[in-house]
Amino acid sequence: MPSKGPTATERFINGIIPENPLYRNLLGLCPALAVTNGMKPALTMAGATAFVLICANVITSLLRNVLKPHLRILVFTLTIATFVTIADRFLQAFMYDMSKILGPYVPLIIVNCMIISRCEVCASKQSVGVAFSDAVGVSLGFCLGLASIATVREILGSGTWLELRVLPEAWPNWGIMVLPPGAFLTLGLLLGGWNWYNARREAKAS
Amino acid sequence: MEYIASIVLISVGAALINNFVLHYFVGICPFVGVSRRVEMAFGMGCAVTFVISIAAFLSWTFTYFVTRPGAPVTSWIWGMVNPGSEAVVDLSILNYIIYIFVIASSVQFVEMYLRKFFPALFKAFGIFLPLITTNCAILFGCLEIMKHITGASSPAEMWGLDKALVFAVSGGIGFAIAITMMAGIREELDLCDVPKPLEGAGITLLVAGIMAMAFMGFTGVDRGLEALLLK
Amino acid sequence: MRTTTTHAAKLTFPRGIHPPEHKELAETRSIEVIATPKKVAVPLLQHLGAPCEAVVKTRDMVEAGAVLGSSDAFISAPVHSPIAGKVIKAGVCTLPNGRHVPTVPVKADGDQLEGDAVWDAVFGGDWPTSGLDAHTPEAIVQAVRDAGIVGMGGAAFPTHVKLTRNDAKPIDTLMINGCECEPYLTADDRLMREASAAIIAGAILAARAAGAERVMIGIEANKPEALEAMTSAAAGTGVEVVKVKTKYPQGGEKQLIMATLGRVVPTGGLPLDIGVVVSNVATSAAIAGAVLRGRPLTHRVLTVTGKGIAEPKNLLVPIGISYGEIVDACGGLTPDAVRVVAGGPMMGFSIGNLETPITKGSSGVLVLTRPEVDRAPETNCVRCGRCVDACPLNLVPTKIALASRHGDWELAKKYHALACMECGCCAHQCPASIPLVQLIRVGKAALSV
Amino acid sequence: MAEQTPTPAETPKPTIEVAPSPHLSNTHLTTRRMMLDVIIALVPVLIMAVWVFTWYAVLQVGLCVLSCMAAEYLLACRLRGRPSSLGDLSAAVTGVILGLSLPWSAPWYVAVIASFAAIGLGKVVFGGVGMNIFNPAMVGRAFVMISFSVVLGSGAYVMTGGLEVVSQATPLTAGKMEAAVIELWPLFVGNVNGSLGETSAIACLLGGIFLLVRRTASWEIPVSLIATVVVLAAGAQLAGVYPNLTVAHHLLGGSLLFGAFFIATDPVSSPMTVKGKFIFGAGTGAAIMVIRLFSGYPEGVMFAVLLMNGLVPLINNWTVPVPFGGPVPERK
Amino acid sequence: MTKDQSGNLLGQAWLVLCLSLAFGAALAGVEIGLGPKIAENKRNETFGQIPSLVPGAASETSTEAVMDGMAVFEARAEDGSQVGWVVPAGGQGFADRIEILVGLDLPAERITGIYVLAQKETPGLGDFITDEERFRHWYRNQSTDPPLEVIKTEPQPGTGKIMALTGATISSDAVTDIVNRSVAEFKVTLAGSPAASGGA
Ligand SMILES: Cc1cc2nc3c(=O)[nH]c(=O)nc-3n(C[C@H](O)[C@H](O)[C@H](O)COP(=O)(O)O)c2cc1C
Ligand SMILES: Cc1cc2nc3c(=O)[nH]c(=O)nc-3n(C[C@H](O)[C@H](O)[C@H](O)COP(=O)(O)O)c2cc1C
Ligand SMILES: Cc1cc2nc3c(=O)[nH]c(=O)nc-3n(C[C@H](O)[C@H](O)[C@H](O)COP(=O)(O)O)c2cc1C
Ligand SMILES: Cc1cc2nc3c(=O)[nH]c(=O)nc-3n(C[C@H](O)[C@H](O)[C@H](O)CO)c2cc1C
Ligand code: SF4
Ligand code: SF4
Ligand code: SF4
Ligand code: SF4
Ligand code: FES
Repeated sequence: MPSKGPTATERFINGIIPENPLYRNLLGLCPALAVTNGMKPALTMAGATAFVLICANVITSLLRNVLKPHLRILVFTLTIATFVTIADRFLQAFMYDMSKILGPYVPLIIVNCMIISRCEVCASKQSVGVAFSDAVGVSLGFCLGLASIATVREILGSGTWLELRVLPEAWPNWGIMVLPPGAFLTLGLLLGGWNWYNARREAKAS
Repeated sequence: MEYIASIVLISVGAALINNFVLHYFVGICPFVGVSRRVEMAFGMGCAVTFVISIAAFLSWTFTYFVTRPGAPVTSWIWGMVNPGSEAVVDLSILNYIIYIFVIASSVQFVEMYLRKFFPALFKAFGIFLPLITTNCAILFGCLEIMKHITGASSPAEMWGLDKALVFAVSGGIGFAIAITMMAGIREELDLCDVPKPLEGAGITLLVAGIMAMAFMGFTGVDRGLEALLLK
Repeated sequence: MRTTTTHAAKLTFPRGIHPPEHKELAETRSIEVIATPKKVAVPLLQHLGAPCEAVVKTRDMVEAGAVLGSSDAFISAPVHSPIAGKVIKAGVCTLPNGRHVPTVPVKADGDQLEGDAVWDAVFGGDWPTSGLDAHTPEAIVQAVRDAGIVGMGGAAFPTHVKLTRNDAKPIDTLMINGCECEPYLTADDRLMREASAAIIAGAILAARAAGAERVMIGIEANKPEALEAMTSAAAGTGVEVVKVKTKYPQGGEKQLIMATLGRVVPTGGLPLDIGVVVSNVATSAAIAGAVLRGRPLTHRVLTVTGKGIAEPKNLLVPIGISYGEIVDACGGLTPDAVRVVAGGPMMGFSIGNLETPITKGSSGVLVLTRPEVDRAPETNCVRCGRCVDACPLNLVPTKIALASRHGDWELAKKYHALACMECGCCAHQCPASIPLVQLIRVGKAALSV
Repeated sequence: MAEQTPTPAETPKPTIEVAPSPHLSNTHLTTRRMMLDVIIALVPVLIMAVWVFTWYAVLQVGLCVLSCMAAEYLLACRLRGRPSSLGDLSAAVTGVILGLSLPWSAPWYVAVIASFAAIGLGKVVFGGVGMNIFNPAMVGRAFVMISFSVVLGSGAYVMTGGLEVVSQATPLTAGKMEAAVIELWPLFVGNVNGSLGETSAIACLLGGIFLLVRRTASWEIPVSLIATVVVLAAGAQLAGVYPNLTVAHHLLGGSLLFGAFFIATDPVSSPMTVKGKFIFGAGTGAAIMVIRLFSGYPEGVMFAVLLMNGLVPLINNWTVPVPFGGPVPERK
Repeated sequence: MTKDQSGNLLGQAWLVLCLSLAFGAALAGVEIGLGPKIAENKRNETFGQIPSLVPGAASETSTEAVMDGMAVFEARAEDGSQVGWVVPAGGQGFADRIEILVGLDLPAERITGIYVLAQKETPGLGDFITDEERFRHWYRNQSTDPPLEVIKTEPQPGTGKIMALTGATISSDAVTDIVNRSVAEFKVTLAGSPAASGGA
């Protein structure tokens, strides 16, 4: 059954930078703010989200021809909630400390509209292969987004990156960066930088 | 007095100190998306408060009576099926699925109810209701309540329905305060000369950052009030 | 029916400003009569309301005082020739407020009154202040209409309309406006000193026409001579002379009514709605001339002043004479003159073409020099609220201006842009030199289409 | 739109310009003049700061002013390409107030980061002078206060050795933590510990009154703010919260007066209408007392001002004055 | 989308049902597979600390007990003999609730150590309460009577004084408060239940 729309490769590439879920589409802002005070929680979160997104996209794509529209959302939600529960339990079993740090933000993946929107936009219309590569691309994009914020926050806030010391011991940690205001400020400024860069590139291109 | 103090602690904490948006980062999407006009933002704030209360009621009921380890209803059914079994039944793995359906159906229900009986109210904030289904502030409220039921260190610390509702309503009010403030500021910003790349979400997040700094001033107010009330 | 809010009359009004007055330039100069010009160009629309149609043809010979144009519309006023002469080819002029208006030019021809003779005809001689009951209200209104009298305080609204009785809205007070609150201007001041009896007579007649029991004359405290002259002229006539505090814009009708009667004119409403008619002192004198002497409104007093004029003066001029001729009669512009303003510095319009003719509503010619008009370059509003503290109408000028600048008409409306009377207090005070009035005008224009 | 005028041939012909009314303006009122007023009003405060904290005060304030001006130049002029706004002195005022709100002991990088946060986050992102929602100096101070709480917390003020006054705790901290009764006279004069600008009540009063007389600051804000604090402090005294802190201590200790006269009055980030100013002042006063009495922080002026700044647009919204004569009637 | 397939309502209902069953089965599998591991993690969170809180105790042999409504842990040596107590306690800190474990010797006369289970104090400031070197060591070997006191200068160890963290007196006070309160409460409980104090 040929599916219309972008090919698997296009979907994959698009998801990473051109249609970056965080910077371009402003989806999944909550986790981007909540779990980015360090690289480790950010990467764990990105992994959990990727797991749920990939599973949900694949299942949705498999079921795309047998579901009526009004049942679709119901089934999406059920699917996502199930996989989130599974991810949550895995974290609790194998990364107990990290699961305590991430706290409610893992279950909150259920309402992360990035996932619903990928299911709606891509998986419910295209074949499993495309849906899969879309999910991987978008997950990478999301991961990049989280990592960029976490990099700034962890380096300025703790002088470390992935808990490895990168700034000299004398560096005065910017406590604000690991606290809530730092999350907003970092994302706001990075978003401004992203827009500025894109506007400049477009201006140059034309 | 101790009771009042605990209620004050929960409500001040949820509304101001650990504000849903500015401290816990939940409900960021409506906070960024529906904060262009004050009336809209206020409507959204009211709608969230309303739905979160209903969802809190339902999710507390389910969690307390059905899914927590040793929940009365489940134990009773288990007892009927397996007389004499000593096992503690724990259905908490179903919590997330239950919550999300509780939220979806309470939004539907609220929508129907309002449309039928309070058309004026429906007109005022009915349009926000569908947006709320996927709002993480509501789910977050349910999850926090769950934490205080299944995660309580002793039965005495477990939240009753009263505390769950106070938490939910205060959290909703805190959300409403934050989003209305933000909308006021954004209306003003429309008349300012914000750098182009920061327009929209960028400046909204920066303002949220400054608001979060300001709200940090409330840190410990719950503790101070508790001390005063217990004195 | 609107209810009237009444407060204690405090002889002043809230907010407003105290700009430097600079009345000293011209207030000591008694009114002079300008030499009859070789030519006048009488605009066919000098008032608010329907324009006149010319009733004379090119090459017609006209007497001084002859009707040049008229209209059947109720809200309109005929125009007359101030001089004897020959009608020449019709022209068009641009009035200071920007309107393009056809004119009837008249070239002087034949005998003209000159100098004191003009003064005697217009303001001189005796003016009875009693026994005026002989004139019926209808006759007064008719005479005022025939004489083409319009408000001479600025708005140029046809006066007979204001004086016509309306049973639904009875008038109890006639307020004669002698405030002349605009800096620099002194014409009303001089008129009150030199033609007080005519003003009183006109006021009594106007009150009779409108059915007002009470006649008040409001004069700012900075004109002691005028106050004294008017007080003695009013003695025994029942006309009350009220000394109001000096503050701009005390002469605004809402502010004057608030100061003297403590009543509030509703926004968008008229003094009429609360039983008051307001008329300028010059209007009042013209009414007396029309009713008692049958004189049409062909001349008016205006102030020629400012640091940019060689010899500041108060002049009695024929309507239709050009600004340029008036300037020349006062010794011309000084080399550092940069701006010629028709009217006062706060609300007057600057003009670029000195050929423009004087109209019935022209109260002054003000020539300003660079240091007087200079202001710091415009910067961002610092929300200091000085404009709010200055606005006599309790508006938030900066918001309206900002809304206009961004084309946000909803916001302009929310901040009551249409209530603004463009008095200029806000812009005068603004430390950031924001052209508030100009911006607010844009908003008002957008809101009133 | 200049035009030649038909003047007699012998006089030189002036060029006539056309401009909208009003043609007069109050030339004594300029933005720069307002900012200069603030700096003049701060002179007594600066003198007291130098008297109490010697050259530490000079260094701290000087560094803040220089950094603020540099930030304004780099961010507003270079990065955004706006015409230079250094001349209006608003960045200098931000720098002085920021410097005076820091402890004498704050390391140099604190002053520099605070200044860049103040001008960058507090001002330039909103569009520069006049556009900011929050008080820039307080944004900068909050930024470093939260970042470097160890060097700015109550511990930062107390140092042994060096200056004499600074071996005591700041008055409010002492009143909360220790049993000692705090004398009032030093609070009034200023030889106590605290942030550079806040120690002397008399200096703040002098400068504040100058600002009110000049009408550069509106009286409504300090009056309602101080009145609210007095009422709430009296209530707290009756209720017995912190028995060592009386109404007078709340008034003279901490940065209340400095904040009421110089910070809450920042025209840009406070409401414009009279009613709005009263609400703003009362709200700030109430927030200060809540934070002082109940929160973990000894002082609440900075947080209170930022909180109320965030509410200013809503306050302006609710207090749109009714025009003289009532609202404009709807057209039929 | 193919109409004929999705038009059948009954088919749809079956589909949803089957899907739910499949998901249910998956969840059940996860629960059975991971449940014990998670339970162990949770137990370890507290029991894992017991050896460091009470000298000579082992985590495997220690047990949970409820005394007079108070949940405590009986710290036991490898051989199962009781060597002390671990009392969980909590209270409001600077930012949020602080949960700690207090280790006591058998007669509850000495504090043998404390551990912070959960806290949200400011990183780099209040969160040093979790740090043994900087803060927690002050509690070791302190007498339970009189109550501990926080001071700002460096005290002699074991003299009933706790040195406040620089810039975080409030957090330090809060922890000390929680310790004092829970110890006092526990001593009352212990005194009221002679059976339990028999131990072993
Ligand atoms: C349609 C219309 C009707 C008016 N009717 C009256 C009136 O009945 N009585 C009156 O005193 N003025 C009347 N005026 C004039 C106003 O009172 C007032 O003079 C004018 O709007 C401007 O006022 P100003 O001279 O203060 O600028 C009318 C104006 C307009 C446009
Ligand atoms: C700001 C402002 C100031 C005014 N000042 C005067 C004044 O000083 N003297 C005056 O006669 N009219 C003044 N007017 C016009 C009056 O409002 C009113 O229209 C006039 O007195 C009516 O008289 P008239 O119809 O005879 O012109 C002013 C109007 C405004 C808007
Ligand atoms: C951003 C910020 C975070 C703070 N966090 C804590 C904290 O977690 N624990 C604490 O006790 N004090 C904290 N404080 C400091 C308190 O406000 C208070 O100044 C301090 O506890 C007093 O202790 P000291 O006397 O040791 O300086 C913080 C201050 C700031 C500015
Ligand atoms: C009375 C007054 C008080 C001021 N207070 C402050 C202040 O507290 N903080 C500040 O950054 N600027 C202050 N300024 C300067 C200026 O308003 C400020 O930099 C603007 O917010 C910049 O847009 C003040 C100015 C005046 C006139
Ligand atoms: S999950 Fe919902 S709330 Fe979060 S980013 Fe997506 S749409 Fe927004
Ligand atoms: S100057 Fe203007 S405002 Fe003043 S008196 Fe004359 S018309 Fe009225
Ligand atoms: S011009 Fe308008 S806004 Fe300005 S002061 Fe006058 S009435 Fe108020
Ligand atoms: S006076 Fe000027 S700077 Fe002040 S608020 Fe009004 S417009 Fe803004
Ligand atoms: S509201 Fe939290 S992710 Fe949308």
